[in-house]
Amino acid sequence: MSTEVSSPARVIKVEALARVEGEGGLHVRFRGDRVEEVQLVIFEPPRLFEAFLRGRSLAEVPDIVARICGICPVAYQMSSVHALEAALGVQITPEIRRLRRLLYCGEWIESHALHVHLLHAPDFLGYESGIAMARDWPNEVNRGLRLKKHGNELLEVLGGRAIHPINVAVGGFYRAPRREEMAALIPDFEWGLAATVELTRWLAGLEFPDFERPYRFVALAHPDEYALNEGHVATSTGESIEVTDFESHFEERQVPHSTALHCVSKADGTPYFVGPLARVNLSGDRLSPTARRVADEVGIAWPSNNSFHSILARGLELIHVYEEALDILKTYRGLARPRVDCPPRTGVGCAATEAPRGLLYHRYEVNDEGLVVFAKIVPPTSQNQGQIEDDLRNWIPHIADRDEPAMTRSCEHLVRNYDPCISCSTHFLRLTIDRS
Amino acid sequence: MAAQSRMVRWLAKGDFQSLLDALVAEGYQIVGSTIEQDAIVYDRIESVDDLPRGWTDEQAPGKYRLVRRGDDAWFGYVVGPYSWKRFLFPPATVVAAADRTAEGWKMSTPDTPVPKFAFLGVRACELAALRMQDRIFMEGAYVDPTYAERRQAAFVVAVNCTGAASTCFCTSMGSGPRAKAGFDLALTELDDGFTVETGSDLGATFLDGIVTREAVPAELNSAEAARQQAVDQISKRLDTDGLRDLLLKNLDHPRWNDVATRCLSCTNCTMVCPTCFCSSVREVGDLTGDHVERERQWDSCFNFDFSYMNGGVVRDQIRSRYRQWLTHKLASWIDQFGASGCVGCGRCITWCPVGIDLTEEVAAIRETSE
Amino acid sequence: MKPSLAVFKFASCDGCQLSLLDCEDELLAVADRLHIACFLEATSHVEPGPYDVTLVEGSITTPHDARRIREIREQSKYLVTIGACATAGGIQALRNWSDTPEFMRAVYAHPDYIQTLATSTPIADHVKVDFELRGCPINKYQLLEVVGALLNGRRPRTPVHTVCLDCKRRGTVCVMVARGTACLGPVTHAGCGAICPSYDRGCYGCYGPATQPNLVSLTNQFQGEGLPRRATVDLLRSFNGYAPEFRAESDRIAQE
Amino acid sequence: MTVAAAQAAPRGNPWQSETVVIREKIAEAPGVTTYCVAFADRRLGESFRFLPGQFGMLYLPGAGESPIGVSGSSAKDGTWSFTVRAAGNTTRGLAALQRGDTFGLRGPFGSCWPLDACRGRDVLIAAGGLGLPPLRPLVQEVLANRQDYGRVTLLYGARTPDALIYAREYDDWRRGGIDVSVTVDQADVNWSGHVGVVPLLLDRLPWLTEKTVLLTCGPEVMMRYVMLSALRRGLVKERCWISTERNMQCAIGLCGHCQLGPDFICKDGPVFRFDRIEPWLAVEGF
Ligand SMILES: Cc1cc2nc3c(=O)[nH]c(=O)nc-3n(C[C@H](O)[C@H](O)[C@H](O)COP(=O)(O)OP(=O)(O)OC[C@H]3O[C@@H](n4cnc5c(N)ncnc54)[C@H](O)[C@@H]3O)c2cc1C
Ligand code: SF4
Ligand code: SF4
Ligand code: SF4
Repeated sequence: MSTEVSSPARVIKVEALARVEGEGGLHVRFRGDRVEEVQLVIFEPPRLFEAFLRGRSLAEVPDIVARICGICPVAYQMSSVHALEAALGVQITPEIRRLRRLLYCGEWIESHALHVHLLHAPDFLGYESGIAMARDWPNEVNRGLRLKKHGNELLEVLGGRAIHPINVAVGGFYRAPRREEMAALIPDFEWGLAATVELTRWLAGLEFPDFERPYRFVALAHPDEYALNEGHVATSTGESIEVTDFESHFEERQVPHSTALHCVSKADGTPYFVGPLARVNLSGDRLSPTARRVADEVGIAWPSNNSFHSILARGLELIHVYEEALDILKTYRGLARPRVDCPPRTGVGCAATEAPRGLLYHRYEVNDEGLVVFAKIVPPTSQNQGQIEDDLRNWIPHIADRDEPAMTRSCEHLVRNYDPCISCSTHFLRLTIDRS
Repeated sequence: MAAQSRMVRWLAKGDFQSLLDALVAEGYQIVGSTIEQDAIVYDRIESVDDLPRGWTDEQAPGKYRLVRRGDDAWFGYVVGPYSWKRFLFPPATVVAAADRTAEGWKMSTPDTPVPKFAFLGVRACELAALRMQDRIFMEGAYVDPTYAERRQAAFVVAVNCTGAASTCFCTSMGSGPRAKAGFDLALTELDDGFTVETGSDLGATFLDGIVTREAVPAELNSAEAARQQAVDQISKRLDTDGLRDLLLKNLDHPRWNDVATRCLSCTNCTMVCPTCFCSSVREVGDLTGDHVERERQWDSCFNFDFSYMNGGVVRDQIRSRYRQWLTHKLASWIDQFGASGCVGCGRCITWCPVGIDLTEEVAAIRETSE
Repeated sequence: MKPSLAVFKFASCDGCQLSLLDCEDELLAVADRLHIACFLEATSHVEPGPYDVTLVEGSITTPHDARRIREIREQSKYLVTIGACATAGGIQALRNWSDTPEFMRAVYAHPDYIQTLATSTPIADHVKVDFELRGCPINKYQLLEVVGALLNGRRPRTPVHTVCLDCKRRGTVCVMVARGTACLGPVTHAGCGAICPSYDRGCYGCYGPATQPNLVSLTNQFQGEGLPRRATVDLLRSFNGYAPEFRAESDRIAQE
Repeated sequence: MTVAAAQAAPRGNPWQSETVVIREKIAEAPGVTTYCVAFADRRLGESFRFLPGQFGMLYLPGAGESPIGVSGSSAKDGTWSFTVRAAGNTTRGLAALQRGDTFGLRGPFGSCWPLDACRGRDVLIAAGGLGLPPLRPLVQEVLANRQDYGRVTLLYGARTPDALIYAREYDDWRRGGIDVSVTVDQADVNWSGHVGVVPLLLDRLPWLTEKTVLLTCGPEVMMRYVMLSALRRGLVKERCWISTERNMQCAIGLCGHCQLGPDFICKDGPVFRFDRIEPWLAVEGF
């Protein structure tokens, strides 16, 4: 009884989260240090992609699904073309496969550099934005912008443009870039590789809250490489799942407070963790040599169960993709056949690739006229959503002694560890405390 | 000047590269035919191997296809989507600049190095087009420095057509297919070499520097036959008799409405036309606005905005834009520059995405004009 | 005083506002000259209106958003819509030809949790718009032109010609003529710089209809070259499908 | 002087603008300003010559370049004037400039009013709105050499009384021997003059003959009606001159924008003898 009086229910309500892609809010109700309810409210209006893909020509799919997300369009294009190629029984050439990896590198660079510098580092250093941070950290922010620009330049050369590239086709590319166009990128990427090493060392010096959780990490893994475009689904609980079995292990559930679907492990309904930290934890040994070296240097015992280390994982991945991109750029000699034939046939295919924010699963059913009959898309953020809520539930007791603005900031920081992409994350615009 | 090169010479294919090398040694950038995106375009080339040897182009209204020839001809095609104007009157040029200083705006014009082009494979209709653009850009009251400098520095190697596309009508426009003037050297291709005519002292000098010999009568006869083949293959006609007056008297002809239902007003015909010269100037500045460049870009009378005046657009219908183009090209051009603006290359017919053929439009107007 | 800038988002992919952050070389300079009063994607600093310049991304798909845009309009001196979603309803406007409840059932197990309108409509259908910037996504240089123009007190200049003009300027070989590939370039508004044909594919119209597009002539040509009716309709019904000219033509063909 | 002589001999790069400094800004009417400018480089001013009716390209970096008629000059001050309506980017940008600010000038360009044809004859000048500025140097020429001309009448119309420009000068012009009649489309309470369009004033002039020379500049519709009235009143096309307007990007006959039939407004015009331009002006959307 008396506990009730001394611990009134408090509600944190963030109407609109900032520095996240898309729009969402946060609603937390707690009493003392007991959290009663956490909702990551995604009010991004529904756009119904899966529905209107039905009946469209499969050749249009990579262009259409790109528009799901302007931050990681390549991820959507990659998962879709791989899934459609699986449905058509088409095998791409090793050269096309390498170019796809290269394109993905461009998007990872752009996306990670953006998130690290403009969205996330300000949380660690106490700024409201990367722009504000630039006043005190001009070199770091400028370095970040330059890295980000390289990602975009690569996307422009290989994809035609940075946002919603136009060069991705089922079967390959519409046109392979000329050798000179690609070679021209090499000097920037050489600079970038060195810069990402410095960046990651700098990130290692940030202050990380002590917050470890027994996460279940899920990511693609590949025996020969750091998985981007293909692999099997690995988990930190030791499973290895074929992508074709993805839906028998994980499922999307709808919750009333959100327009985004929540993904959980089918067996026990528990959330799981996808994204850079999951990848580094599960496939750290397949990072590029420089990235591996820096991973060993930074003083963290990988695998890490601290979601705040995600920013470091992004730094390591930046090193990796710069190094891998350089390798592909340097050996590129043009491509005689940028696209393999894709005759229509009836079929079902699925694929998962690693978007910057984590595993992205697509499944399509196509008919013999080359039309899409059914489409299913499971984006990374819907997978992380449950995990984020779970994290908040456990994090709030750690910070319950702080004042509301500080608590709010801290919750937002935590949300941004996941770089949520659908629409939402941190800065609680308005914090409502309900002490009734 | 070496008198011997005024005679028709014979240049064996095996010695042809030495001509290119000699030009390069004199600082020329060689621009010639090469294959890009399924078409024969003009671009920098280094060696004869870059030429579309053994290829030809099949052309029809709205249609262009690259196809294999039965032989290894080096110049066995006609004209493609590019014209030489791209190099002399580039799609975008900075013509002026301004810098903000403490004393106010400081105005300047750029002092850009002039590229020295050697054009390889200029056809007779294109020589006529160059001649026309010379009049426009160099022989009026004002001289365009970009064009004039590039033009004066250019070396022109003409090639006589030995075949024609269905869209060619140079014979109607009196511009071809035989290259008669306006070149430094002119080639006619035979199986294993070229007959070469000299059109200038500079041409002669280059020719003297490489291995050639006098062409023998049999070669001269074969060359003549090859050139005649082009004449014989030309099937398209444009009746130019009284054409200027015919068009200017028919500015209200119903055919303008008819063509407006088909014309996309997409600007393609004017872009590919080797004589069209319209441009616009735009301001290119940074965010501070302290340094501004004036960039001249190709523009077109088919662009809706082209006749914009504060308060409205003069040619605000596709009908009036098409009429402007056709009457300018075939009629008022004569008033302005002393000759028709059309050299009969057929590009606008081929490269119109819906295949509108100006010769047919003219014929229709002629047929039904009072 | 620096003019204040606000950025708001409706149904969209975030790509258009990302274009602002993609101005890596100019971002800090822009931030120097403008006061960023509200830009959730970039900063947690949020101020209430009024704003001098408001950029609006996204289309109106919920009753709540239909109200919200009116409030934003009231707070904005100069309102610029950015991108195909905001100027034409975006790809999500495909629902306008369909049965939205059925669409909802295809995506959500409990469509009743979600409030949505049967249509996705452009911002200008709801409030007065001062300037429209086309594209899916917009071109960052055009965005900078808008920002620069407003900073310097002039009207933004975004050319209205067709994609073909840029295609020829950059020296691309026409994919329609040289390969018979259907291309919307002749009826599409300039702005992208004619990217697609330079990558050996036809333009799919992501900058929406050009001024006075002659769609009937172009689609006749497509169909004459063997493009099936259905594919012709789909080509028109994509990111700018709901723009009046594309809409009318796709409806005309669909009803033929 | 003839039209041909009016073509300034081109020198140097025709794209080069010269910097001019605003010496004075005179508010003429709402949105209309006269800029009196001098060349930043004095020597240029000494060689700068223009003829009445010619125009210059005014360049405001970042905003754009616009053709504007030379509206006067003062040899004493070494200044030239341009009267500009703030219409779009360039002209509004100019309006925001202050005394001492600079912009660019190229020119002068184009043909001029036919002073030779006017000498010894009666001259009727009909101007509408912003058509008056390019005629003002002609008015100044007549005032300076009044004895060279016969009867000279200026008819000038504007939409409203406050849109009339150079109002302070009309009395000087009258004193100098020019009949000045002014009319407005819409009167206000203080207006006691004519109401109606310029062609109505023209209709009432008693002295017109086939020898009269007509010079007109103004909106194209206005000029069309002026010409209808003039021809009705017995003037002949060969003695009527009109000044036309089209989009211009270069003013040197290279950009193609200003064509009207066979003519380039920038180099063959802007002033044309009516019979030359009439066939094209009559065609809708040409
Ligand atoms: C020979 C000639 C003499 C002129 N004399 C005067 C004058 O004395 N006083 C005056 O106020 N106006 C005059 N004008 C009209 C003046 O040129 C336009 O009002 C001005 O160009 C508008 O430019 P802007 O950039 O402000 O407008 P915007 O609408 O922003 O126009 C953009 C550009 O389009 C072109 N343009 C737009 N309107 C015209 C136009 N009417 N004529 C030619 N080009 C245009 C210009 O290049 C201009 O920079 C004259 C026009 C011509 C052709
Ligand atoms: S218009 Fe296109 S790029 Fe812009 S937000 Fe909409 S879907 Fe994204
Ligand atoms: S490829 Fe398309 S955009 Fe380019 S010219 Fe052809 S029709 Fe126009
Ligand atoms: S060419 Fe067309 S589809 Fe491609 S980017 Fe440009 S406007 Fe969009």
